[in-house]
Amino acid sequence: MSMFGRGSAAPSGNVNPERIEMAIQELDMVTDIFNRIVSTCHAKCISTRYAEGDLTKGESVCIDRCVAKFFEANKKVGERLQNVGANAGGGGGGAGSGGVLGF
Amino acid sequence: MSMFGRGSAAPSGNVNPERIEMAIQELDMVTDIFNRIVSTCHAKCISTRYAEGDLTKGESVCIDRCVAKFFEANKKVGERLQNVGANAGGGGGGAGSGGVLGF
Amino acid sequence: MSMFGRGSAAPSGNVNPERIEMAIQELDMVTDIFNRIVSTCHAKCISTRYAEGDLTKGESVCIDRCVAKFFEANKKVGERLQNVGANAGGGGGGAGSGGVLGF
Amino acid sequence: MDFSGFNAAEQTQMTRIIEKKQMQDFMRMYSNLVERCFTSCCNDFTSKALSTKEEQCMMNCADKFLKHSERVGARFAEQNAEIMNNQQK
Amino acid sequence: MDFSGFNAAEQTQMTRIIEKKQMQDFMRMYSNLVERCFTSCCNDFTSKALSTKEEQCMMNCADKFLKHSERVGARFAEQNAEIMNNQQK
Amino acid sequence: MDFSGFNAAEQTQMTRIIEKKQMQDFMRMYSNLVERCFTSCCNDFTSKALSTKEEQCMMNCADKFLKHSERVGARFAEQNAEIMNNQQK
Repeated sequence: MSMFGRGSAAPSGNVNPERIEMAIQELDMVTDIFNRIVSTCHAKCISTRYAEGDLTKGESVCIDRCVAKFFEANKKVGERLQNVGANAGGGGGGAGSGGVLGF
Repeated sequence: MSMFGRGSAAPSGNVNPERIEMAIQELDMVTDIFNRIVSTCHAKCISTRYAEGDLTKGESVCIDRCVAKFFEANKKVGERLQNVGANAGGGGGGAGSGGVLGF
Repeated sequence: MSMFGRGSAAPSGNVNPERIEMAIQELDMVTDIFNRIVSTCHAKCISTRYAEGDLTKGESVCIDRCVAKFFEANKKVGERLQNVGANAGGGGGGAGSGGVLGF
Repeated sequence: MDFSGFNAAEQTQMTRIIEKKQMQDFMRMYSNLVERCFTSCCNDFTSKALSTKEEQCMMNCADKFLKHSERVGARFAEQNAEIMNNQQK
Repeated sequence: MDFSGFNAAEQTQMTRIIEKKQMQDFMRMYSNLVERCFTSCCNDFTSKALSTKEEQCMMNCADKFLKHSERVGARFAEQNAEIMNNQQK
Repeated sequence: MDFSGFNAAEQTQMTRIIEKKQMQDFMRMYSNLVERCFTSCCNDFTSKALSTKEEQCMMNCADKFLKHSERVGARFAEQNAEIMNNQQK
């Protein structure tokens, strides 16, 4: 992807732009999911009274479970979508080496 | 737009980058609006009890009306903004061949 | 950043891509914060009854205070983050010439 | 959208771009779906495992969201076609 | 923001970039406005047509949103100018 | 993520890209934090100055948000590692 590599100065030779691009896409996907978990589990676990700056015991435990549960939910939905078939333009099936739907 | 075309292999010759770029912008705009309709009409029409996986009759009818109403609302706002004049930096007036504000 | 400059026609010679890129990043940052203030202060100040198209006196005053308070809150958080240290990958420390955290 | 004025090289490039964007849109739709359904369905954090009830809710929510998106897509296409028609008159 | 250290070529490029971004920002602001006002104003889906009341609400909401954004923009510019000033002292 | 199949040139490029993205992510996290905490903590607009109570709330909210993000990050990494492990078996 030419968005970042500037012909000059860049270590040229054998950079495969397709691979770089796919890696960026995977990176964006993982970042997107991470941000969604941060936001979702914040809403589920963190009291908005903000009486103190530390996580309470209850909040900490809740976060751990929330992240685990989110991963499990994500996996179940991924399996479901793969069963339903790639009815969103075949995008599902071609998701790299299948690694993305299961994160 | 050089973001996607990689010099090598790309069918060069007479690609007009301005046209490609404008097409991408229109595509992004349409996608953005589509996503907003999906989200807005989901909030308006879909019960969050999730007792079943199919759309109920009522939900289906609601979706149809919600999409139609969103388009009408979008059109009215577009007309209003064009009347008000391009008071947001002239961006409004130059919106392609006028096709974007009315979708 | 090659995302925008198209080799042809662009005024070449001595454009420093690093500087352009940093300027774009700063621009995106300022735009992002502006959009967040618009959205946050709208939620805080604007009545959603929409009985009229003008800002009421109360809404106008509220907007002015909301923007000022948001800036102050932003500044306090920036100072706090710089004290905590760049525990998010050193990103904080390297934020240009320090201008970004204080906007 | 109408790319009929594009020459062959431009159409080839647009096709590639559109494919790339569809992939990204699918990914965003997917994680948006998971987030949305999780928010609606999972409210018990006394355990880290999905309960049967939560899992059922997730599945229904996912199915419904896909059907919802599809239906919105169909109506959206109709409305767009209508606008295109009116513009050409 | 301060591009005074930029040479002519860089300023030309930045101007082009900023124009492009303004266009995109305007588009996003526009669809954000429609979404926001639709969410507040349209709650009756027994009909697919906008009622007079809904349309009036949409117009007021759009007008108010634009005025709100403008006012925020003015205050935002003042605050930024103040910060710039303080940094130079 | 696993870039072990990348050659040196590709790894160099990815490193540069990742650094750039980390910077952007940090910025977005930061303004997201401010927005979120402001929304929770500031509700009195009879004055334009932050009250002591509001400021304390902002500080606690910011601290807590950072600790929350860190903890989510740690759990996230563990879960990812587990998935990677299972895929290799």
